[in-house]
Amino acid sequence: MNWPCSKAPMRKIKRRTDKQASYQVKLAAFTGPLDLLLHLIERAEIDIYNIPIVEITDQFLAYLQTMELFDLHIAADFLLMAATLMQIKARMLLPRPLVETEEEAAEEEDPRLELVERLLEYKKAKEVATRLQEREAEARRFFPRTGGYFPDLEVAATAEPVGQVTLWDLVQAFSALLESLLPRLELEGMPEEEYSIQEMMDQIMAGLDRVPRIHFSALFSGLTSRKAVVASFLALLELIRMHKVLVQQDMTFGEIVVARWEG
Amino acid sequence: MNWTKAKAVLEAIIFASSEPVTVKELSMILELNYETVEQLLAELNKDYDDQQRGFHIKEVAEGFQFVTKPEYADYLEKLKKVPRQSPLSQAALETLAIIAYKQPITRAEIETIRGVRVDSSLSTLLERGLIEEAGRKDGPGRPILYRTTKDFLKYFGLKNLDELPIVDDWILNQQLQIDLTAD
Amino acid sequence: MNWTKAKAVLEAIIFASSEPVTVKELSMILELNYETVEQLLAELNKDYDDQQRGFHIKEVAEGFQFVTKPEYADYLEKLKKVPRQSPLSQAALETLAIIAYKQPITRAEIETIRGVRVDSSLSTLLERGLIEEAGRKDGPGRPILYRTTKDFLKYFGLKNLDELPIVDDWILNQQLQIDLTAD
Repeated sequence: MNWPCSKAPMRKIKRRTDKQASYQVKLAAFTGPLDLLLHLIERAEIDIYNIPIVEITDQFLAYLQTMELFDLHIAADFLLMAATLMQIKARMLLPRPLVETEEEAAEEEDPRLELVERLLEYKKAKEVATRLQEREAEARRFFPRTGGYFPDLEVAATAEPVGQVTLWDLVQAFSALLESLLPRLELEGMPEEEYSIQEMMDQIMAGLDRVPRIHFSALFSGLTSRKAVVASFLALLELIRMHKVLVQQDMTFGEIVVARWEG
Repeated sequence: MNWTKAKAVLEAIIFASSEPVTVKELSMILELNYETVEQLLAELNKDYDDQQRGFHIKEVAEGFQFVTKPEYADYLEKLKKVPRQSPLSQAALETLAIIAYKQPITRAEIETIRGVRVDSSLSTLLERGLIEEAGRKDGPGRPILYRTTKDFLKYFGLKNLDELPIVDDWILNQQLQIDLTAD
Repeated sequence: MNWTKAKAVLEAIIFASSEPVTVKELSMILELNYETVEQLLAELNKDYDDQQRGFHIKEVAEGFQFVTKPEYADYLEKLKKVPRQSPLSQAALETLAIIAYKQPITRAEIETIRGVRVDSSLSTLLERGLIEEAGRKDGPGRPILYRTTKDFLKYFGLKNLDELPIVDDWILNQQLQIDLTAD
């Protein structure tokens, strides 16, 4: 069993969501991870500036597990957010160094801050989208003329069809296109790094052969690309699902750890 | 539905339709018989005349449609001469450039080069008479080929296509060919 | 030209044009000043209301256009000959909202705000002519910039970008307004 990253999540998750159809209807309505997160926050009626990260992360992961991820791009975006949430959670649970003064306390940045800022910005976009949707519905009740015989229809062939555009603009447009094409071709020419989920799963299990517990953050350290993070995270979810590993929070150390399932 | 409202609806339907509307269609939407529909249409046209409107409803082979009255043709001529078209968008310009240099070319080939759908720029260019269809390409689906028109040469002040400035021909042939065949 | 004839000509011009006609264009064709044109337009719309016509003149995208009155929409929806696009998806609306307020903006910038890839909503919006490319941003990779089009205003029935709803500190940047008036 060796899935390339691009196929695994879709097939796998699709198969086991039959009995959870009721969730999928709701989930289909989310346009992205921020949308889902905002929904969870609003539903819980909590202060956006003081998100109970542990609770929200758990809920986010629960949703993710029931999600039918048709589109790999979108799936990756949700998984990336899940990884971000778990990292924030890990940082929040770390024992804080004792601070001497109030200034020091103030300087210490809340790990949630960046996420809150993103959520607030996204919330505005969503608000505008809603307002646009209202205008759209209103505008759709006005029908313009689309047919009939009118001399205007012949305007195209007689008036200036190109406006102020000159031959030079045309040549420039083409040169610019070629220029933009070159880097794209180079990029496409490079072999894409493949991250197989099975490989990532094997890696985690091999790691657990050497040590009984692996810190969550260690799973992702050293992974530089977005694809690698996503594949690694998918591997972890898969292992949890297969009851091969267990994710726990060890209060003594405060970090999330991954351990073998002792079943 | 009262008489006045029925007239307004009738008028709105004929106005918004992209093609002439038949009495049958009007009758179905309004839930009125053919005779009543025809009576309403006649009354509408009488209103337009009485009120000296600039348009009226005309029956053509396929049904009813609005036309402007001939007495205003001179003003409508003026409308043609007012340079009211917006300049070509960057997207349309890029599409035109590709067609000019790679003609005849299919839509799919243009899309491969531009990396986006080009439906809307193609229809703008067709509408403005800058490009035209040039038969179909052999092969699956027999897609339509496009080429530039005589008007294209005229607007850009070219005698013929050979007068198009040479754009780094090597890059053109090497890179674009690769890109197109890769599709 | 007397008042009644001026009204009829005005009506015929706007009626015949498939694109909104600006006061400036109307003023040029009729050889009347802006004020008079606006007065005639107001009178025409009053006539349409008094006479319970099915359509009236609406100001949209910096111009004037005939549209059916909204109260007849239900009947028009029954007619198959009325071309209708499906409403935009929630995802496309979010992308469009961001472009409208932050234009010109790159794809990566939109993706940062939305937290998802926007390839597919961008190509939908480009294809429907609601956005267009607006050159390239300086900096690494020289990414393509996007902005809204005139059709965007038409689609949402907006007179101009100032009519966009105000949301907190999301305000149109000045650059953009200069950009559009220069068009």
